[in-house]
Amino acid sequence: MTELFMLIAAKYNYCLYVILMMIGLYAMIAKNNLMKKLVGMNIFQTAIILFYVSIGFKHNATIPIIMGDHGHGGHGAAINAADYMNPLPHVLMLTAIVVSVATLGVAMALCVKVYQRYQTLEEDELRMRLSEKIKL
Amino acid sequence: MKLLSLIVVCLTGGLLLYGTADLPDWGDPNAPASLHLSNYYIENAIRDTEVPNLVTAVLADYRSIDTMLETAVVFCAGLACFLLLRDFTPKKDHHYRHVPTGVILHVKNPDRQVIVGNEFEDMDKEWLPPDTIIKTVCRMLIPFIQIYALYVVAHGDFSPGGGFQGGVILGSSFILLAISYNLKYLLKRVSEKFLGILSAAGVLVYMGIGLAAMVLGGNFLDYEKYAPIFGEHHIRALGMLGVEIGVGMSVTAVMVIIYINIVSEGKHDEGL
Amino acid sequence: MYWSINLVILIFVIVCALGAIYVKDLLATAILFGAYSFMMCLLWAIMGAVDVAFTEASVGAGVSTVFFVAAVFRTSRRTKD
Amino acid sequence: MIHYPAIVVIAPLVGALIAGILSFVEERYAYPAALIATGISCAAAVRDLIYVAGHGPIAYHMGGWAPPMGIEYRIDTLNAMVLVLITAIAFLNLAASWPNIKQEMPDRSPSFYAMYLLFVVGLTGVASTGDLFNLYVLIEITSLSSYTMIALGDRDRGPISALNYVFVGVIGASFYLLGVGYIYIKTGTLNMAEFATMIPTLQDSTTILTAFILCIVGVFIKMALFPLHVWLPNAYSYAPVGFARIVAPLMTKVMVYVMVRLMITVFGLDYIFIKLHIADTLVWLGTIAILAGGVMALAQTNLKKMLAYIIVCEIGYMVGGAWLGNDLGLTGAVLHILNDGLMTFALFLAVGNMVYKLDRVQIKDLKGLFAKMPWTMTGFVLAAFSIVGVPPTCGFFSKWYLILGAFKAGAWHFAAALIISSLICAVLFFKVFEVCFFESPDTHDGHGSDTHGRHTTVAIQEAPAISLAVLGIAGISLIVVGMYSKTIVVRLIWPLLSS
Amino acid sequence: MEFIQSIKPILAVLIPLAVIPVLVSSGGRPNVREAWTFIAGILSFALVVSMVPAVLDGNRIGLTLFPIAPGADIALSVDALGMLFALVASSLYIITAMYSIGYMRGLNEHSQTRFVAFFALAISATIGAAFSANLITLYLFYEILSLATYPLVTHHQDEKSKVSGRRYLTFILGTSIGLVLPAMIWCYHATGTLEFSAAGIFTGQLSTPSATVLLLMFVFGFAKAGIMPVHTWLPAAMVAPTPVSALLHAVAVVKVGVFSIIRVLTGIFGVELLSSLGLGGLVAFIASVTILTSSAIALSQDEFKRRLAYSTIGQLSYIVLGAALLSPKGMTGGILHITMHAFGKITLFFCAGAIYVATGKKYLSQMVGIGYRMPVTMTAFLIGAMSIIGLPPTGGFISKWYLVLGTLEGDQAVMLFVLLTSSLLNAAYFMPIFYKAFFCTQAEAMFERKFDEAPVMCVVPLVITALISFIFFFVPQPFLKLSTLAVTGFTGG
Repeated sequence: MTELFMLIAAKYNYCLYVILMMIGLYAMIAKNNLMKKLVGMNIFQTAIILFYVSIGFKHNATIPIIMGDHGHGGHGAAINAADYMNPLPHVLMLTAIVVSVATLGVAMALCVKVYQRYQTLEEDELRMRLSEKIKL
Repeated sequence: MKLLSLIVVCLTGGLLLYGTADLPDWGDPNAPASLHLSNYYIENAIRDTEVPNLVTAVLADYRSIDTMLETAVVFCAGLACFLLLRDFTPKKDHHYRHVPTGVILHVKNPDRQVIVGNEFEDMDKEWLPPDTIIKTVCRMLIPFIQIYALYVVAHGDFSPGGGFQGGVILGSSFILLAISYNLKYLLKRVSEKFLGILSAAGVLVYMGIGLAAMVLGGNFLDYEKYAPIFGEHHIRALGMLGVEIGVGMSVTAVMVIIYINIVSEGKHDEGL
Repeated sequence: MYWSINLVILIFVIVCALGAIYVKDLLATAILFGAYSFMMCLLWAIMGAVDVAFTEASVGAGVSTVFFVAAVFRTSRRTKD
Repeated sequence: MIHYPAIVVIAPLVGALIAGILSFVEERYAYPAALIATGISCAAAVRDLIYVAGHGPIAYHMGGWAPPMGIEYRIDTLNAMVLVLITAIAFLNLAASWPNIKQEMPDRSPSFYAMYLLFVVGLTGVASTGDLFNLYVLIEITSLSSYTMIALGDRDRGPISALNYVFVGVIGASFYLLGVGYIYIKTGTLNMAEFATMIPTLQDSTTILTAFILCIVGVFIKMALFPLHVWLPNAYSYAPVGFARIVAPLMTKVMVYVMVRLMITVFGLDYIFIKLHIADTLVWLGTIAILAGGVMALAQTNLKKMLAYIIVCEIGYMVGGAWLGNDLGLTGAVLHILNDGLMTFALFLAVGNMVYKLDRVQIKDLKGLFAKMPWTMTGFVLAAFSIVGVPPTCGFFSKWYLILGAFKAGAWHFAAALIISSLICAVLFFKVFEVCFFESPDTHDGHGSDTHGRHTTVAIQEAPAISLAVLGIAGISLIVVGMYSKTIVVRLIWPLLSS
Repeated sequence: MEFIQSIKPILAVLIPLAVIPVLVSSGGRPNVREAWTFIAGILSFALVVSMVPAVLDGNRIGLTLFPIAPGADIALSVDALGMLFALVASSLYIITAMYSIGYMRGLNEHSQTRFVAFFALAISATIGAAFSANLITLYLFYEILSLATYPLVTHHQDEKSKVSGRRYLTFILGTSIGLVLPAMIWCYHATGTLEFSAAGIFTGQLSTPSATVLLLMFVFGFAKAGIMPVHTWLPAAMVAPTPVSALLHAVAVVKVGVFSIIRVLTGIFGVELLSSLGLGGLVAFIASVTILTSSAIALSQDEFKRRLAYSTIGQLSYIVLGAALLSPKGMTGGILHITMHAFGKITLFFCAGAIYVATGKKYLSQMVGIGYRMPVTMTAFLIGAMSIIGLPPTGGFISKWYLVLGTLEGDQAVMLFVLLTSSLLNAAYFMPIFYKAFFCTQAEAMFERKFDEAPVMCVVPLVITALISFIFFFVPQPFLKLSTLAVTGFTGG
């Protein structure tokens, strides 16, 4: 029991990310309104980003910008890797954020286009319209 | 449907939790993730690239092709919005407002148009004059925003920031202009053509730097090869600055393009 | 102490996410989503990912929200769910 | 120092940007620019293939940083082959689809070319990168451009099917990204080759297992394996012809390539087949996919839809073959990537020509097509035979290896499914041929003739010459590739598997 | 017995193929088109003939074209059996080409260009099948032949031909993909090779049940051989124009079927294996059932071509039976019967076609007293019928004779009984036609007694074939020599 608790205490925020992701995923799959789906999509992606960022986190380390005399010229005392956060996940997530916003833009353009054509963003109504179109 | 999706979601969540079971503890300095590559970066980035901001160093130098491709993604998004939404069909009927008096003309016949100048200004049907306070505040605010954006772009090597952040801020300053005045006012200053070319040119700058390095005998995006021209000192930092500027240009343009196309359904009228 | 703040903000984030999904007014959704992004950016700042936080602040909390508002302005504001 | 691996990816990107600029400046030069860009990239890919076949793999260090610090583009025989396929199809299709694009989107074709090239960039990059995260970015480029171009197709259905594709695609890509995250958190590297060296020590880690499952599921979603295929038929059949012709042959195949890459290079066959016991399940999945795809294809009345479901069926071939767990099955799967790409390309070229003339391809609209478009139909028939698996077309030979692999693995159900699907495809295509052959465009009752007097020669209305020429090239390549399949297998595929 | 590298075989295959574009391009000018057909036919026939001496000396001629998988190449090699079949096919192609001119123009059929083009394709595939060095090559040409024949069968493009075309495909393609392909891959999986060899490719890694299953898959898989119950495509395919029925459904296609079965029996399994497992009897039994049933059905057919079709089914099973007897004489007879039946049956089909062209009559009941109107045709018919029945002085007698000897050699009295009964049945369904044609009273005659033959281009070919099958009785060479050679090759003598 206790070690389970310890496990959760050590990993609690991984669990929370998972919860967040699942919220997003659920919205993406189950919501009826396309905008809501988009929001879900973004929540999902940000949750993943959160997961990555927390990979990069280290206890008692500072942000990955070299301080002091290393900063210029870079010929100072040797740098202790434990003092700085892991920069790689941050880099990856910069990319991921930009990708997600690009996706968001395209998806919204599509939403607007769909709305122009069918005057609704509710999936069930869209399905209805389409089936009508097929009949006539 | 809802039930099915719930099941799917629970399955995925369960899988993920199962995976977390043997993850290293949160923030553990000795997690493999924080040892292997990151240590190399932290310890050698300064020596390799002379850029204190590790993130920028990794982003724009070690993994520069990634960054180039994501800039391409951004460009792709802008192009997508243009392709999807832009429609060139002219408006049926025009509304003009006589500026001094505020009288509104409604011209039904598309080929009879009023010369838009100081006397008359073009406008849409649902149009309310922008609020003066907002106008003035934004007019005073926007230059500072833009200066700051440029700073963020330029100073990305030494402090948080870089092409994306700066570009987004710059772009949002234009968007703010479009909101506080109206879209036409923005498009008078930055034409769609300019934005389109800028968005492509940004990526092209990035690639140009890479290709030039290739021409100079190195691999793609190998900034070292510029040393003969610009000198050894801070050569990689210079290269990074160059690509950051490229990214900034592209991102700025694309943000504005996406906004104007979405908000006006590609008609480029007053919009929001 | 990192993790207490961290936890609090995480809870906030989750609340914002749920709100953004369950609110029936899309404009409110957009604003809640902006809040969500901002909380997220705070979280990352705490975790020392300053660049990511910066980007999220400008992209997520800033531009994305504007896009949402613009899209909502061009489409419908009400929704059934 | 050879730069071809970089040029293959960069040339289309430069072309895309230039076309993007030209679309605002001088529209009429956009098309030549695009054509030249794809041509260069194709030439570079061929050069790659020749070099790799001779000298072994190329590792190109982007930015001059050796992996794992930097990103390497690693070209071995497998992806050299895939790259040639991609770039050649991109080039040929661009040449062939010019009339269709002009016909479908007269006002915005230049920006369409830019988008098209971005798509090619994504595909070539996916096929050549050696870095797990870079792969994700490239997948996203591919997906974004394909969302856009699909939405440009059918005025009513295009945007909706594209939007569904967006949601599915994002889920797939995000799963893959998560998988990469799990890999990274466990190993601290993103380089495929280096990860492959670490995997033996991590055999029992649940995290790695999760990572594997996430990556594979993400790829499955992207490649539309049977239960996850729902997005594909609409997306492909409502896309504009100029794009459908490239996305249908390439998108799914490239994703299959990614799967094979994950299996061979990243996780390693030992881990997959010895440690994990999911191979049989996946072979069954492939079997089901084959049968389900075939059966659903039987139900279609629209030619494009029918072909889309045939693609679903073919995906089953490749997945099943790859997971048979013996060299023959894997050989068949890899060979089928190439062959199926060619076959589908030829099929969609022919369909595109039909659309150009008829603009509706409900099967009942195809009456008397043999008389009306003899050359197009010749190509169509050839490609159809290749799908059915009639020698000497290339479809037969990959099927040959697949069935051999199934025999060797004792997966009788898979072999049976392959045979049955060939029969189903035969039925499908001869259903179409009968309409085109027996029913003349003027008689609407569908009843054939009683007098020979009816057989008045119908005026030939063929597609533009360039499309026909490309169709001819594709058709010939079907036979040539079939005839040289042993060379391909021995020179290109087996070196890879043996290593 | 050495192996001669030569491109002659592939040339013989390619020439009819290469002429197709010319045919298509000269579609506007029929005479040029037919001229090209003749040139192609004569050329390939000459090539085949030019290889005869070498083969008679017991050599094999051939070359490997494309390696497609280890142990399975696309390769051609000419041996006695293949040579015999190729001779028959290519020689009859010329004659049929002549006949089809008369027939098609006589009825001014539509789209004759398509017709001749696919005809050339079909014959090229047939020669290729005859020269195949291994099973996969054989399968390749078999499939090409099946698909090339479809537009010929459904030439009229009406509802009837649509239906029969469907049946044709269902049986031919379905069996070849559904049975032959897996069987072939099974063989390859078990042995790693598909080359035909007299000793067979299986070296003891085949248990009796699996061997039986495999054999049945092959026998029923090559549905072109018309073994019951996969025979029904053949009567259906009779909707095709008569030249097609004549060359393809009396000679090329169906013979490719039996040819493939013989190849499998002798080249894949090998005579020793079959006799040691006692599987020859099984095949012989299946064949004999087919023989009797089909002959019985043929009695009840009123449409001329359908009766011929059922007779063909029976005769094909003769060949299979002969091969399945596994005794030298019997196999000789079976192989020889390929030739004899080919010439005899094609004569009969020509007659049917000639009658249709001249009078438009399809049904036997309408042909009473036709002998006086078309004496030449009916005389030829008599000779052909005798050859099929196996009466001297016609070639058919020789092959039947060897078959009978074979049954005696293997003292299988049952098979002997089958042979004799079916010969009686043959006589029973052919002779009345001839009888009604000539010996009928003025009253029941349906045609006035004036000489009015079909167009000369129709008549000449059938006269030629009739004469040939007459001559075979006296000079059965080189075919007899070829078949004995082939058999010695198989029995490893």
